[in-house]
Amino acid sequence: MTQMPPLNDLYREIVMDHYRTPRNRGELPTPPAQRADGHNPLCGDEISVYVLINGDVIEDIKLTGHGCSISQASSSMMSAAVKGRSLEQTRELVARFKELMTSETADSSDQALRELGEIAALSGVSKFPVRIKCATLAWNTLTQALDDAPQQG
Amino acid sequence: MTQMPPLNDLYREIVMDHYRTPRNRGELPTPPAQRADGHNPLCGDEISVYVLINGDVIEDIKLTGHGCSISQASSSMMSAAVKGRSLEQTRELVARFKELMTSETADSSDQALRELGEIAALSGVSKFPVRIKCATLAWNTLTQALDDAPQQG
Amino acid sequence: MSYDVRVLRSDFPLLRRVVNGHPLTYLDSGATSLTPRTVLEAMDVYYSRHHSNVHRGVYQTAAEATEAYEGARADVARFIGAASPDEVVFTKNATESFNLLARAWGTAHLKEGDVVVLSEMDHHANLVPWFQLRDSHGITLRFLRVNDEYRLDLSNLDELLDGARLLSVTAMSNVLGTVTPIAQLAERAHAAGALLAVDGAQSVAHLPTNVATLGADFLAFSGHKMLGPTGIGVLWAKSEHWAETPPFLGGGGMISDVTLDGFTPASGPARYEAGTPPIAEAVGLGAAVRYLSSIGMDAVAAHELDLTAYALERLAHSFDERVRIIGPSTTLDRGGVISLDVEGVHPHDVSQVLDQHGVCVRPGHHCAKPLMRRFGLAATARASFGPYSIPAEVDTLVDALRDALEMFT
Amino acid sequence: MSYDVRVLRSDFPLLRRVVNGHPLTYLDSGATSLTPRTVLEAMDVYYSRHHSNVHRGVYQTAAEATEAYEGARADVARFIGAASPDEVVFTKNATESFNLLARAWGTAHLKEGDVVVLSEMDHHANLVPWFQLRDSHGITLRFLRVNDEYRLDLSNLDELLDGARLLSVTAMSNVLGTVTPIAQLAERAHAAGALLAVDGAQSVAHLPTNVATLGADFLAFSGHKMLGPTGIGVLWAKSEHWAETPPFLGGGGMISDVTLDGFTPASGPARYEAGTPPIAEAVGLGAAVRYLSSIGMDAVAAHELDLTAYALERLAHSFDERVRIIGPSTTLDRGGVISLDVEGVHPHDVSQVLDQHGVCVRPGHHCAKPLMRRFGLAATARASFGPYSIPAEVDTLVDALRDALEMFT
Ligand SMILES: Cc1ncc(COP(=O)(O)O)c(C=O)c1O
Ligand SMILES: Cc1ncc(COP(=O)(O)O)c(C=O)c1O
Repeated sequence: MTQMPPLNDLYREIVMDHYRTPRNRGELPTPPAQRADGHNPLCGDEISVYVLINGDVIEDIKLTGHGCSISQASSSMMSAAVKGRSLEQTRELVARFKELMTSETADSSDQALRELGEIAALSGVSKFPVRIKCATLAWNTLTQALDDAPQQG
Repeated sequence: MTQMPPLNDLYREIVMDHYRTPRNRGELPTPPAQRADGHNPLCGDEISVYVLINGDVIEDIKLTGHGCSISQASSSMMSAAVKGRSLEQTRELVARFKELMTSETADSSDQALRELGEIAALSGVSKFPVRIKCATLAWNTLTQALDDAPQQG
Repeated sequence: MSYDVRVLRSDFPLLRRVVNGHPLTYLDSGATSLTPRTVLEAMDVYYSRHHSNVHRGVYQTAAEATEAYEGARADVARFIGAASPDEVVFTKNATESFNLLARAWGTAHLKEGDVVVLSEMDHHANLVPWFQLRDSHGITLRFLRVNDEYRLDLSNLDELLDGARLLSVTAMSNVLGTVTPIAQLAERAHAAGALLAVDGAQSVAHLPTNVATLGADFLAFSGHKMLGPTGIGVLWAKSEHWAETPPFLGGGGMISDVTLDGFTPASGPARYEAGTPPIAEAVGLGAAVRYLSSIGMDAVAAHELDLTAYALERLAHSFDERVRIIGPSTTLDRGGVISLDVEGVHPHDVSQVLDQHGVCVRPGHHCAKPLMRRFGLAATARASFGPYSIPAEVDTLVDALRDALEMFT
Repeated sequence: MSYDVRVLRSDFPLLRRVVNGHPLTYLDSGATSLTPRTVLEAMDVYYSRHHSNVHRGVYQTAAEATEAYEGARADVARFIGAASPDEVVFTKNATESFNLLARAWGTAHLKEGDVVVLSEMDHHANLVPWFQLRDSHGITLRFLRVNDEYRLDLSNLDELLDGARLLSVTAMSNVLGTVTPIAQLAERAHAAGALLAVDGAQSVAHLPTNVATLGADFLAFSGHKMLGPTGIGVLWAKSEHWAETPPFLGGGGMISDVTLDGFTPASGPARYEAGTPPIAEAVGLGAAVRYLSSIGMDAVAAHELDLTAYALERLAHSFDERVRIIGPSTTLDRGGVISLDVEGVHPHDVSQVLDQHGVCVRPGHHCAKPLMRRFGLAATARASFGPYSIPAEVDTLVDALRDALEMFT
């Protein structure tokens, strides 16, 4: 069993910024928005994601809930990243983010990290296995919202 | 944890004799006899005791069932000892026998052993704790029969 | 009535562990306690010299294993002042003990509409089995509330107990540290015709326990919280209640006879101990209670009381109100479990930063979600003590908390 | 595909034990197996360096404990060829596994009159829970009988399976040594629309097991019979069956949410693992299956087969028919469990005399009373082998049996 890496890997500057100043807090009227709720039974973190889908684009996204710095920062960064993206691009981003989390030896080439943008700052979480669930909660809840949303014509 | 004593303590000559040639095997008609059944769930030994009580005397006793040498010998010796005894004397004998079994430091003075007669040959059982239940089965079943018997006038 | 904690600490191998460059500061005894060498050795000797299956063996090691297993039962009985070892039933943990109580005693004695009173302060182990019984058998549940002083609100106790069959409540909250008035609850429950079940998972590990005077009818606790191994728990009940409790789990060892038509249960503790029991774990628990008795539970309680006083004092005065204690602020009727709400820092992050200092505190709801909701919290960071805890560890905690506050400001 | 058993024996500390002046001849592995050093060390290292409660901790040792516990689940999953570690649920023993199956899966899927087929050969662990379910929920039980060749009588299998929902049967008899035709039973059960549950308590410890090809839907087994510690068992089920199985025991860890109105269960194995799990025991079981894998279960099975052949041969020819083997007389579809009926000597006495020679055999009904009745016996004296057993121990057994016969003639 290895020693844990230093905390700076976890609490990067930009992560702390999103935690202190979360983006896209609030609710959206449902419908037309789609809401999904997620929670982490182990720690009690809770999140609600509201997505407003227009055609195949996420036109708006809002979040409520509470949780630790990692879950809050991750959800804030997620919301900033997917707003305005196409559904397909969003699902790709979710997949890429989960790869980043689940494997310490994940593809962290410049190319992959560049596509993730500032979200790449969360890469340190993968070295703290118990915190991975904190980071992925918002993303799983987003996926849930997209799955639940009525197909648009 | 101490080493077990030699087997001769357990399988005394007279014990083996009662095992090989059990006394008072058989059944008695009920009523007038009282029957009680005992069994040792751990090893499957089973015994039925039939006692015919006349006034306050055990006029006759018979046994059926199967079990190991110790349980068979003990029941045979028990039947021989109580036949013809008064109920009170019998209950005293049961108590004395149980004392003999339950404590390695039991009163095994000459006096006490003499009252037990040949039953005293079972004293070695107390050094083999797992076999104590084998030795007491018949005695407990006898007590059961006496308890169940209708009070006589 | 005191002991040299420095000497005692040398009995616990995990205290020699270094984590993230710091000696381990273990403040999570409320979740599970550290295990002294003597317990590990007892289990090792058991496996290395005596291991056999119990009860059905005649040969030497089988007799020894049975003696060790039943000896542990006698040790535990003595430790809690039980009238007889037969009153002590071994389970796998306190949680199974409550399931045994709810399903075996409960289904035999409670019918639709019968009332069981629980408390908002209780651990899920003493809530979920009763919800399950409600869902399957239609019993009615009522709840004692918790007041703003972090105590059970007894103002409506008589009302709650009216017509109740059982009151089941914790003796010490694993979140607040609150020690509940069991003697008083016993008296009032019995006066109302109800029995009293007590969750001793926290209390038995930290306070002297004597069931002869406790007033309870049932007591559940876990080995791993009282210096013993994982994999073993206890349900104690008065003989008269066991006599009226049918079996729970079915299998070998708990029967008197089995045919293709059905089975007859055994009597005694075996009735509730289906299958090969946690033999080595019982041996370990026996060693643990002997170890605790050799220190003396009075001394353990006094030691932890002093430490709790010191911690409450330091935590109250070191952070300009930025660290809030969720629980009684004095040691009156209180044990060494201290839940913290750290301003602006989520418990997960508190624990993460503290870990960097080698300090172990547990973030989360501590399996007491109704209680967390009561205080509007999703989680706390909880520090909790054991007989081996020392003031220097409280100092390390305070320093580490300061670091967390700085980092997140 | 073989190993040096002399070397292997040095891994088992109990084999150095001397009893009544003789080196221990341990022939009771069917009741519980001896424990190798590596298992004891794994548990000791766990307690000495990593012990913490699992799942809810953020700090270093809590993360390590969780990793160790979940790592053990993965080890066990690999050992039995499970599709995923999530299919492996830890219980306290095989008996609890069957209770979980009967009560959780059973109450959810079986209603009054639904048929479960068991066998006369089965252990109480796979009988009593179903009797309990019959008594509480009115299911109907049918039984496969055992023929004079000590095999399951399959002549009326289709009849028995007609309309049945589940067939639950042992893979290896702990009395007769008989290995049952699980592949065939699986096929016929499934053809009849029934699921198949397998009691692997004996088989998993002695034969290679691969649930991917076994054909079973459920498999129950115990750690202590496969070189692991006491206090842990396993219920394996296909994911699709777990998905339709409600919780069993209620408490902490198995919930997703709890309010004063009720609870929502968690998903995954946690759903069935209420309370603090047997953490050290899982670690020990993980070490045990890694040890067994390093020898190779094919090699273990081959070794025990040779030994069984030797024992059957010696026992058949040494006593002029005065020692009868209750079980198949050849190694065909047979494991290393040998029940003996010794003319004129009760099994208790056999075991007692053998103990004088340091030989451990178990007298009794072996928790299979219906099977004993089938053969008109109250008890047998049972010798059973493990990977560490050797021919010289068979010779000691034969000599000791000769002594018993002499003594009682
Ligand atoms: C065939 C069989 N099934 C089930 C069991 C029960 O195992 P445990 O006592 O570990 O629950 C045993 C062992 O006693 C067994 O031999
Ligand atoms: C108050 C209380 N009750 C019950 C339990 C359950 O104990 P276990 O998890 O050992 O079953 C705990 C520990 O988690 C506890 O703190």
